[in-house]
Amino acid sequence: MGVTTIKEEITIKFAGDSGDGMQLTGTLFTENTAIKGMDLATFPDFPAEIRAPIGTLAGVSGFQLHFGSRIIYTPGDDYDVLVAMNAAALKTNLGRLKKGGTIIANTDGFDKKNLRLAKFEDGAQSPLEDDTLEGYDVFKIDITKLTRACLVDTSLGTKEKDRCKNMFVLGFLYWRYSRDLDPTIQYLKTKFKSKPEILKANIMVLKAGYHYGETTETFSNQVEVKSAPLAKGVYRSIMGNQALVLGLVTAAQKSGLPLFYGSYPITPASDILHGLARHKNFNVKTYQAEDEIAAVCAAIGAAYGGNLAVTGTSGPGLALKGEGIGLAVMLELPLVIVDVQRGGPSTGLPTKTEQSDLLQAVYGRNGECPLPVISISSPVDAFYTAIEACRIAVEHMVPVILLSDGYIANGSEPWKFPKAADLPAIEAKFAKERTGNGEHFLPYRRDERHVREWALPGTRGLAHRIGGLEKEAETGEVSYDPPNHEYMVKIREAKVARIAEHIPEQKILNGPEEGDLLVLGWGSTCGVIESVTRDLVSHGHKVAHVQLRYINPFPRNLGDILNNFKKILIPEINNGQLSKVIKSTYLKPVEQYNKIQGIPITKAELKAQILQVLKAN
Amino acid sequence: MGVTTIKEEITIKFAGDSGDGMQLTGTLFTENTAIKGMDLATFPDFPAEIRAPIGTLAGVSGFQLHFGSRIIYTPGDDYDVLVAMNAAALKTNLGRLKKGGTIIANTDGFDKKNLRLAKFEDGAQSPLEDDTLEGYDVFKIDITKLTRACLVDTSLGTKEKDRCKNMFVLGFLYWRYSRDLDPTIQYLKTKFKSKPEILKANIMVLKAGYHYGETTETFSNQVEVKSAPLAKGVYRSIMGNQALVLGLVTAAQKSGLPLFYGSYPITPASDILHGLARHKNFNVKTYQAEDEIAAVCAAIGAAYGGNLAVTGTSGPGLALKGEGIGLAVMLELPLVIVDVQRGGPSTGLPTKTEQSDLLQAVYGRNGECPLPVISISSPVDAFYTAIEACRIAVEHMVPVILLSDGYIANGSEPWKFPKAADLPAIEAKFAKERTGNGEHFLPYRRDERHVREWALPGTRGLAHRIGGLEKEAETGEVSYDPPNHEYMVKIREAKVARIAEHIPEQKILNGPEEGDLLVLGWGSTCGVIESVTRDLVSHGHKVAHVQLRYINPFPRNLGDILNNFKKILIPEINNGQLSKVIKSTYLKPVEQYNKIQGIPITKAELKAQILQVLKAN
Amino acid sequence: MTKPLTINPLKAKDFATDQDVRWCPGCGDYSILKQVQSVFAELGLDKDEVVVISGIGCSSRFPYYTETYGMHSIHGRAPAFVSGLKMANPDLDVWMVTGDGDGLAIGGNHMMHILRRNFNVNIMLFNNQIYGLTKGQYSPTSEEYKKTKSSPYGSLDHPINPIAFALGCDASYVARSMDRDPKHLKAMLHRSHKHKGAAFLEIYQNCNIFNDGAFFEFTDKATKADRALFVEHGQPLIFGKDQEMGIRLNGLQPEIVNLKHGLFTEDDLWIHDERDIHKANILARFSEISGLPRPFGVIYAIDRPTYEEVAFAQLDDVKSVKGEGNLDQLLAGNMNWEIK
Amino acid sequence: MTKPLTINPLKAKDFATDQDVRWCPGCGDYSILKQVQSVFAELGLDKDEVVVISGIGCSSRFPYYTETYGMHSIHGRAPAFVSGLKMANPDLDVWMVTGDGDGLAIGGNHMMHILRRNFNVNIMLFNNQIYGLTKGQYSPTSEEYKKTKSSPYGSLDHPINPIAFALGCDASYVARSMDRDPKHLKAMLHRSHKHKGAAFLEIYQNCNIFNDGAFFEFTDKATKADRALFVEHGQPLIFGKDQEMGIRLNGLQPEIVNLKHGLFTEDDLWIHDERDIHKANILARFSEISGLPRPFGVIYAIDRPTYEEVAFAQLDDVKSVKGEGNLDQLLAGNMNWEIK
Ligand SMILES: Cc1ncc(C[n+]2csc(CCOP(=O)(O)OP(=O)(O)O)c2C)c(N)n1
Ligand SMILES: Cc1ncc(C[n+]2csc(CCOP(=O)(O)OP(=O)(O)O)c2C)c(N)n1
Ligand code: SF4
Ligand code: SF4
Ligand SMILES: [Mg+2]
Ligand SMILES: [Mg+2]
Repeated sequence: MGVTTIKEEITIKFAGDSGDGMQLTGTLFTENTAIKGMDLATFPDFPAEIRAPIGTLAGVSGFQLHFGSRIIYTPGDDYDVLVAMNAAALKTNLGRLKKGGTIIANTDGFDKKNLRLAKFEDGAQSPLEDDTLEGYDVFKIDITKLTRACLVDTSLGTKEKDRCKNMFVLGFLYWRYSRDLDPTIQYLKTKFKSKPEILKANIMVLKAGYHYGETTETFSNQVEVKSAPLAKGVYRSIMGNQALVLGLVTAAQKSGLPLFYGSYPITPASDILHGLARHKNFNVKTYQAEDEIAAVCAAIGAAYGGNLAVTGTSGPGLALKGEGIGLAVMLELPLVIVDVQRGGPSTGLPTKTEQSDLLQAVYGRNGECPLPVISISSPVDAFYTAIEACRIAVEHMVPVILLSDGYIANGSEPWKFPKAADLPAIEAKFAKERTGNGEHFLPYRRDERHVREWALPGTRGLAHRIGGLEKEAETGEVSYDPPNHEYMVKIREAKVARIAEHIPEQKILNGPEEGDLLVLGWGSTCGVIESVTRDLVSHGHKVAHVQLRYINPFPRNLGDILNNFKKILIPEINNGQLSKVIKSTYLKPVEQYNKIQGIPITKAELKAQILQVLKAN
Repeated sequence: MGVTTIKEEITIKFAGDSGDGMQLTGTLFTENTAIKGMDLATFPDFPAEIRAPIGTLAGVSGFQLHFGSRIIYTPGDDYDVLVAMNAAALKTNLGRLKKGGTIIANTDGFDKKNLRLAKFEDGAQSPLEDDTLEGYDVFKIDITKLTRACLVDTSLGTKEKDRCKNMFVLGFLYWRYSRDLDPTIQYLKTKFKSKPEILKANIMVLKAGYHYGETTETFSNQVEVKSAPLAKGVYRSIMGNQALVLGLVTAAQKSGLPLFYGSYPITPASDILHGLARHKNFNVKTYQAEDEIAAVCAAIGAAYGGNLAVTGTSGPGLALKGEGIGLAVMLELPLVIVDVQRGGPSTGLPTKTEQSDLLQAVYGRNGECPLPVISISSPVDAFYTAIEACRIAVEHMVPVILLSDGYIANGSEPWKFPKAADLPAIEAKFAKERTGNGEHFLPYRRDERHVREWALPGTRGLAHRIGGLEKEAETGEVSYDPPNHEYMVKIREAKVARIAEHIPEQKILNGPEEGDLLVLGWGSTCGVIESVTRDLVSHGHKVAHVQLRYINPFPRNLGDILNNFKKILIPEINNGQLSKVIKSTYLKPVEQYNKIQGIPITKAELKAQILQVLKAN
Repeated sequence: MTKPLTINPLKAKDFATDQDVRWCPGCGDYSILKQVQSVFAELGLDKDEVVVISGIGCSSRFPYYTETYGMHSIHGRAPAFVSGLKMANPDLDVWMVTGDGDGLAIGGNHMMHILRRNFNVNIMLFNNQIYGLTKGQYSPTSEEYKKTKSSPYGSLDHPINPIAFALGCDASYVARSMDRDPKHLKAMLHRSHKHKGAAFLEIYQNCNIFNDGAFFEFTDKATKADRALFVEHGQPLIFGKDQEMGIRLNGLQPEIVNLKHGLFTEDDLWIHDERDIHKANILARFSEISGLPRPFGVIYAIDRPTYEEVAFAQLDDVKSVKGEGNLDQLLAGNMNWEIK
Repeated sequence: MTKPLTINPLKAKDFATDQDVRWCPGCGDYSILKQVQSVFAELGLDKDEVVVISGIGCSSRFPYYTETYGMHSIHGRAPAFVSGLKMANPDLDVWMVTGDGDGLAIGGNHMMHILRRNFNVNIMLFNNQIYGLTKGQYSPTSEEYKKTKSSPYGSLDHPINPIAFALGCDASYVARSMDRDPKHLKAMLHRSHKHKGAAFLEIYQNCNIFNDGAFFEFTDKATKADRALFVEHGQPLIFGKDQEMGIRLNGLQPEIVNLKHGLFTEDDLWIHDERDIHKANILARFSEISGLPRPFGVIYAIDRPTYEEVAFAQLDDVKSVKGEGNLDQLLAGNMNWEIK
């Protein structure tokens, strides 16, 4: 056993054909990493097709893991290690492997057929054989052969044997990174409880991979990453959509309201529907509507009936919901509209991430139709922000748009999950039943926050009518009176604006209170901004990071913060949408950094951009 | 015959029950006024109900006419004369009658029943009898009785006789304003060609009204308004929706393309559908779709097939069309989307006017989805701006949103209509058929304006596929390539931005090139701003008026104009939507004047506001 | 929610709001409103347990005039609001009002889906074969070549047959009535209410302003007996001034027979069977077979589980199998580790 | 547009684009694509005159793979694009591709309206009883209690019957075929093309990833003969391995009879009549009557004018009555005055 090198952080990309089990391999390695106390972030990278033909470029499935002994903010820019199960996987991913990085290649995936499928030129040599990979540390292993050999005595068919290949890779990497096999063996035992043969095979191959590392001296050394300075406590790993699901269920429990989720499937929001549908024992009602319009309208119907009503979708679906959301604004009923953004416009890049629905969320309805818009900045944050969206909706009787995106939805992080008891309650304010002939019930009477009461059908003495026509203040009757309309437009606006008094002041995530540059972000850019600004701050730059959760209304101190910096840089995965809103609100010039490629901003890109802005100072 | 007073301008409001024929009375008086060479503007004021019960406040129908010997910019703030055919009409309209103004009241409309229906207090005296009307010049005439008396020898039933009442009013006013009866008699002759009895009755009553004025010395004098300094030429009167219809038909003729109009009825846009449906002999195809989504999609289908495709709606309908418009942006096909704005949000105030869809028009779609937005500033301007929308759509291969509103749609003006031959042609750029095996057709190859060719199905050799997924530059094939997406987002943006080079520079409508205050308007506020600023300029104020037709892209010199004024005031019938766009584009502070009452800004209001802003200088 | 004791049952007028009714004088909607209010009283409904939900249109103004809970929603989407509301509170007594435009133009899809899903709601589709509120354009039920504001040279669309459509959507209950036969309309409203599931009731309604007389042949004294056929479960199809006409099935073809001539007796006639989908489908097509009278009454009615019933049963099932959810367990998930 | 001379008729492969086909290996869509390409060739179509328009879904990828004009539009709205395109150019040969989600969930309303309007288009609804593209949620045609990603405890929706729905929408042509019977599918595509009007063809399509085997009883050698009934106009309803089973109508009830037992002969059987709406409606319900085989073939087909036909005729009519429009006259209107 050679030397063990200690590293601070490592990024591994597992890539192979959709059928190669790379998502599972990545997930298991991730869990193994987490248990060792390292911090980490992951991001999967699915093909756009359901099942692209085996071996093709379109069929490559990837899983990226970034882990370290320091706090990890993103799944990593470039990889230190690339696992390539076939030629297509190598071709697709080589571009982001670091200079001098390690490649673990399954040679069996580089035969003629695979080269052709991966669109290497006719008759081209395997990249494993020519000088393509010069400068990289390449480990060529015929994983298929070794796996089959290891299982030669079992009764499994070739197909089943080959399905264990990924365990070989995993075992091999476990040796390389000085890991324990036990958690994975435990996992396999549960998964294949009813299939002892398969279980045995998987464990055998896993161990074979480990021993292969140990004995073949492929690597001259093992690598170890120490545990990270994470807060003490019990952790789990969680993906963004999953966290959002838990947030919604938690909000329902904390408000004592049954949850109603009306939705129509759409990538990348569908998993919220799938996740919630599993939680019927939490009184969660999922309703798969015939389209997005029906989904939002059913949710409004459920809100009217007293449920915690939520509807979820992605960009094109949000466009369709606009008219319905306008009615919710008029009815002043609580409603949460989740938009897991993806590449647009139109159908766009449905499986890719983007932040390009912000303006639609803020402005995309007819008439003067303001509503709160809040955004999620990381997979774990999805939990807390979902609860906050529900709180605002219920406590302020207003539809709330909650923005997530494809990167958050599918990314994962370790999460020191809270105790249910430690989370604050959400208080719905129901109109109370009335008996006798007291004064008339006034459905649009408001409290000091301009909030009306929630008057549920079925409540004695409150029968009243609501609708989309302009309503008279207090009585809620239809009114065409000119000054009343202006009053109602203003009061609906004021109600939303006043929410600023019921949300926290904006915090600076890191960096000085005043300085040269404020990097202002929202949504899934949080990790990369945090990582880069921390780095720059530690090198003495007067740079700070603010990440907005609240986009409408903005936190009340945001203007002051902006004023304390010489420059403001807004990085976005769009063409400058937050920039527009900031400029029209604060009349301040901002620098923009816009990447519109369906993929996250990398640390290197952002750092270069920030340094350039600073230099131009 | 007494003296004749000369007046410069007069505003008359004709008000009565829906059944009293006030729209016709107003229209005939308007025509009579126009023929005399005065300038004028009108605005009708319909009840929200189809047929509200007779005599009720909800049933009052009004028609406002402002005419003068100087240029008239609006239908007038307050009335000089109020014709009130019943108690409800008086009650609804008295508030806007000028101090000392004239009331012509039909006493028969003020009996107990009418008072009750108009919600006067039980047992209250008629306002004609108590001191309600003190300070006004009141003419009480039992028009019903006089009309019946005049027709006593005819064989008409009472109902038919009473239907002639409005002719009495008209005749009376004709005397009062020194008018000719002939044009109206001509009109009646055409209208009642096949009903000689009715014709005779109408003429009799018209004359009776005239003679009543002449003989009863009700008025001590006649009033005359001289002709206005209008440009020489042949004129007609036109309403905004009607002008829009003519503009679309003209654009079709001038481009040589058949017009396709796909729409779903909605107030106040329906009359465009009705109007176009009459013009089938101009090869106009109207298609009443099952909803707004189908309407926009059918229009896109028609555009794909080579028609000049237009879809029209109002706010809620525009919300529904968002997803479809996004596809049109992606397909880069020509399409005009007309939005005749009304009071929002949601169903809002469907019969009232508002300018509150501007942000929806600019931003209301998923993804980065820019398109040109242009706006109409008066009934006559609807003609020219509709043509311009079609020109931009066809010549730049892009969907264009054309904003009108309820005030423009139903208002009318005299129009010195052009000769067809004098209007410029619109040039569609079709891809040419290809024979033989030349290079592959590239549907997304662009010219120097970034515009692709229009490749019609059925054209030899151009078979190709388009769709809503992101497309590869030039080839138009589906592409998930990250840099390609960014390139395409940017090129679609640039294509729209570059339209600024193909539209005129912004003109200052009146006032100095630089000064204290720029009043910046868009849409139907044009008349009131023009009227007030002219007044102020003539009084020496350094105030100028700019009215935007082009909202996206802004005219290239707009920034310079803004910089030449100390302050900018943006009056809007909304909560400040153009203000938001101006602020985010030019980072300039602006003063807002927002009236959100479903009714136009009055001259008095605007003038007061401007003076206040100037004073604060 | 438990239904509270109602000591003084409400009268029809107690179901009227204090709002001015704003339909055109003479509009058929008035009669429908009146019958609905009477039926609410006759059923002894508790106004706080009733919700009337509509879309947009003249007809959809309905909720403003019924003193119950109500929502005047957006155009065409009433079924979706109803579905969500029923999922929130299945005990409410929900009545949905829609028009031929609201329910079959923009809202046709939601109509299809609420019918197949079979939420327990009483749907009233006011069919006046015109768009009233937008002042007179042809609707999906307008006859071909109709001249309206939007079709000055005649409309081109082949109309949809609401009854056939509802049957094609697997509605569990399909019926037809008219504004001008208060007794029949009331009977039908009672039946709607009794039906558990989505009760689709088409009501012929006269729009005297934009489409006056569209249904006069079925409502006018002079012609009604010959043109309207009132079907009743278990009874033969008989009509005519003297009940002298009958309908029999010749193979699959309905035929009019005269009972006076002695050639046919009641025994030869088609006996109405609400539960027979095939018969219902043929009845639905009477309007397209020239000479046949128009059927009114319950065309089709079967029992099948309502959506909310099954949905709540499933919630209970899952709870009984998995136990009430434990939030702490849910948050913890299956795989934890501890940082010490 | 005049149809240009085609000197070398195109082959099936000429209707394939150079794009990689991206359906899952084994997907039923491949077979449909192949048959469509063959039929295009057999029909001698000119690729520049054909337009394939789809919505969104796995099935809706279709246009990318057919070397004709094509539009991959947005979810559910294909019928609307088709309608507009046909109004612009009625001479194009338009084929529409949709799925059970695209055409019956979000797009159900447009489907209804294109069917009743009867635009001349060949509609292919790929029914796999699942949402494929979004990775496996139940669809409006999924059977009750189906366990899918979005219904882990079983779906609650009562499914829509596409054939019954299309008939309820007054479709002029309704047919059914399947991915795994290329010959039948091709015959049906030929018939679709021949039909003037909206030809609604439901195609059973196997989604081997998310709903494998949904239709195996009709497509598998072992069961097909007993479970699938191929109807042909003028022919008796016969099925079974040895063509030994028949269907007769007992009143309105279809019944299976065995022709081998001698009790019944072909003369007793139901003779298929494509033009009989009542028979079509009963055929549509076979799927709900236990034991009956599933009908494939042309269920219903009648002639009625297409929308575009009537629309263009109206344009011509108006022109012939009013004369070609004169723009100057139009701009001038009826009432002018001159300012001198
Ligand atoms: C999204 C939207 N589109 C269009 C309209 C305009 N609109 C209101 S009611 C209506 C149709 C009314 O017809 P119907 O449903 O038959 O009701 P009726 O008035 O005849 O009772 C239309 C098109 C609207 N309010 N909202
Ligand atoms: C507006 C909108 N909503 C949702 C989606 C997501 N989506 C894409 S295809 C699809 C359903 C696919 O099912 P189906 O039509 O049966 O086609 P299949 O994939 O089964 O062939 C859905 C929900 C979308 N693209 N657009
Ligand atoms: S327009 Fe017709 S439907 Fe509407 S209220 Fe008047 S009469 Fe009734
Ligand atoms: S998911 Fe199903 S329908 Fe879609 S391509 Fe794969 S097998 Fe075909
Ligand atoms: Mg109607
Ligand atoms: Mg499907």
